[in-house]
Amino acid sequence: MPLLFSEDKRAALECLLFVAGGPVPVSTLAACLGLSKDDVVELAAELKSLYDEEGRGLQIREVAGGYQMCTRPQFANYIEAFLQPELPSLSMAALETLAIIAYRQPITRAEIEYIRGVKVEGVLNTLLSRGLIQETGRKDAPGRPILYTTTPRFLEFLGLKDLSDLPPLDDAAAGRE
Amino acid sequence: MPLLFSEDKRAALECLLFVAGGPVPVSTLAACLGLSKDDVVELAAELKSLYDEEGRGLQIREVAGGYQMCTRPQFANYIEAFLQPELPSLSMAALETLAIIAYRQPITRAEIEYIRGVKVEGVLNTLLSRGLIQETGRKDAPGRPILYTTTPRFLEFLGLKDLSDLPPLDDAAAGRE
Amino acid sequence: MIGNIRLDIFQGPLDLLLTLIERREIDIQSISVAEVTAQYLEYLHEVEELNLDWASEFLVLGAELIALKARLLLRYPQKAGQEDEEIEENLEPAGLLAERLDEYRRYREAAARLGDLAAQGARVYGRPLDQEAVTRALAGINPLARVTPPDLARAMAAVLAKEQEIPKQETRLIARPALTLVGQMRTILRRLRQEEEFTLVSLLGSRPTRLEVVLTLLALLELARRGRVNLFQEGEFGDIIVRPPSPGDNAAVQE
Repeated sequence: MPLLFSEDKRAALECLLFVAGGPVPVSTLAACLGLSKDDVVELAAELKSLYDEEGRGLQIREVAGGYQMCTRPQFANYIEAFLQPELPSLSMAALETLAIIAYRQPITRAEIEYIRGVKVEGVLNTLLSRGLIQETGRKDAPGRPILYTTTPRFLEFLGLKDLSDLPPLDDAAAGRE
Repeated sequence: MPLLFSEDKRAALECLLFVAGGPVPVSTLAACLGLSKDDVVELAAELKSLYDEEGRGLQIREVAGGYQMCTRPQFANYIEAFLQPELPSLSMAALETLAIIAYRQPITRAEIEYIRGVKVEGVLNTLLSRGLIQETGRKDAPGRPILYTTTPRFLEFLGLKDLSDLPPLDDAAAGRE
Repeated sequence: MIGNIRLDIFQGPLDLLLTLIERREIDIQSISVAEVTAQYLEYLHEVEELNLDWASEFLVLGAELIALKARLLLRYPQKAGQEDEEIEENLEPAGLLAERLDEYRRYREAAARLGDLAAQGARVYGRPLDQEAVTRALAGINPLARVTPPDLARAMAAVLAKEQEIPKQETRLIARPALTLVGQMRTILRRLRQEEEFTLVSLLGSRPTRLEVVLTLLALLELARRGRVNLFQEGEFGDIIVRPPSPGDNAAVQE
């Protein structure tokens, strides 16, 4: 197979994704490699297919608006044995609140509380401290309440490319069957 | 080539070296993978040869009783370009302090603070960590305070032959108008 | 009878209500408020220990349901020949409840799907930023990249100029200046009436305290925010220049 780019640039891309510690935007990669964004996308696809060969533990993932080098899920057990298990998984209350913010952002605390029918202050603090949501300005309404949106970390957490990648929200009619 | 171990274990080893962020002792790897140390050594050799194929940016290195996944040296430029924006440029306070040390060296912290009229401890640490100044002995005065001078790197960065190459201060004062 | 009831397995009153409805396989759109209210209240009765802190939200919804039921009971015996429209109007609160429940149900289901994604995501590991690489990269970086020897000389000259303004004395009385944010703002506005432009540095004394610098900067930022001054800087390390707002920037320039 003829290579579209020098192997050098592909290897350099591999290095950048390795040292980065998280998803890297295409624009950053393009600037560092001295390539156009289109070239980076093509190069990343090449690297991805290289990593998709059999017997590999790592993968190149398109996530949170960029590319990330990460492990494949089937080896999680080995990694957990190595790194001590870290954060507990999210409670149902936290997930419900996160879902409302994800689909309705930007949204205020009062609006979330109306939908869930319960106070959500504690849950919001959990989500904020986990870096899954952020405060982004204030709503132009009485009391100027804080507006919440999800973060890039949220996309990474769920393995989503962007917000349009969220599972569709069931509409009322279809859902009842 | 027949595989000596299941590809699974090799991929798991790859995952462990990836997430570790540094060298991992053979004994740790053996414990996490449920293998003997000899098996780990053999498995690591397999992985290493896989990474030594052409066009790869990463390598498996044998270091200090263990293994490490790291980048190949020839891609250092790209990585530097990538990590560079992490560094803030020098503040005005740092530049002024550096100027005082350059023109008045060797000089103590108290003397710098007297001239600038503010505390300079934080700024001194920045300059030290960036390799622009160094501690060179102590002044023969009460408390035996540390003396600071500029480093050879400082001259190198400014493109100066030696300290006598610094612009004379009178000119600069005149140039102020 | 349900027996061994616990409230804490529910995410809130809406979750409980929805669970009761689903258990009976009723369509949300045709909830019989009377039936659901009875069930809901029966459920709350069965709860062994009501922790009021936590149960208050459940009780509020219970009260809403009773109010709803009462309203419907009072108005149901309609006179013959009354318009359907009016009946629908009476049903509206029930319709609102159904809508609210349905919206909640959609997010509850979405939450379950996000939970699945998160569980998958938790099995994928990235890697922290490579500190070793950062250290190596720093070693090759020129921290003085945009600084020239004349910059350094100018910085020194500025320091010396400031230093010469004050006679050096071994001891001196230091009176703590009564600095306030409002005072600094007034000083700046006064200066602005006398001079077309001046620098931030010129606002400070010859050996400003940290407090003075901070208050002056805050005063400038506050005035800039209110559109009373414009701030300029020619380049990196350049003086910060204060000018009056250009005409048309802001109507409320009067003090």
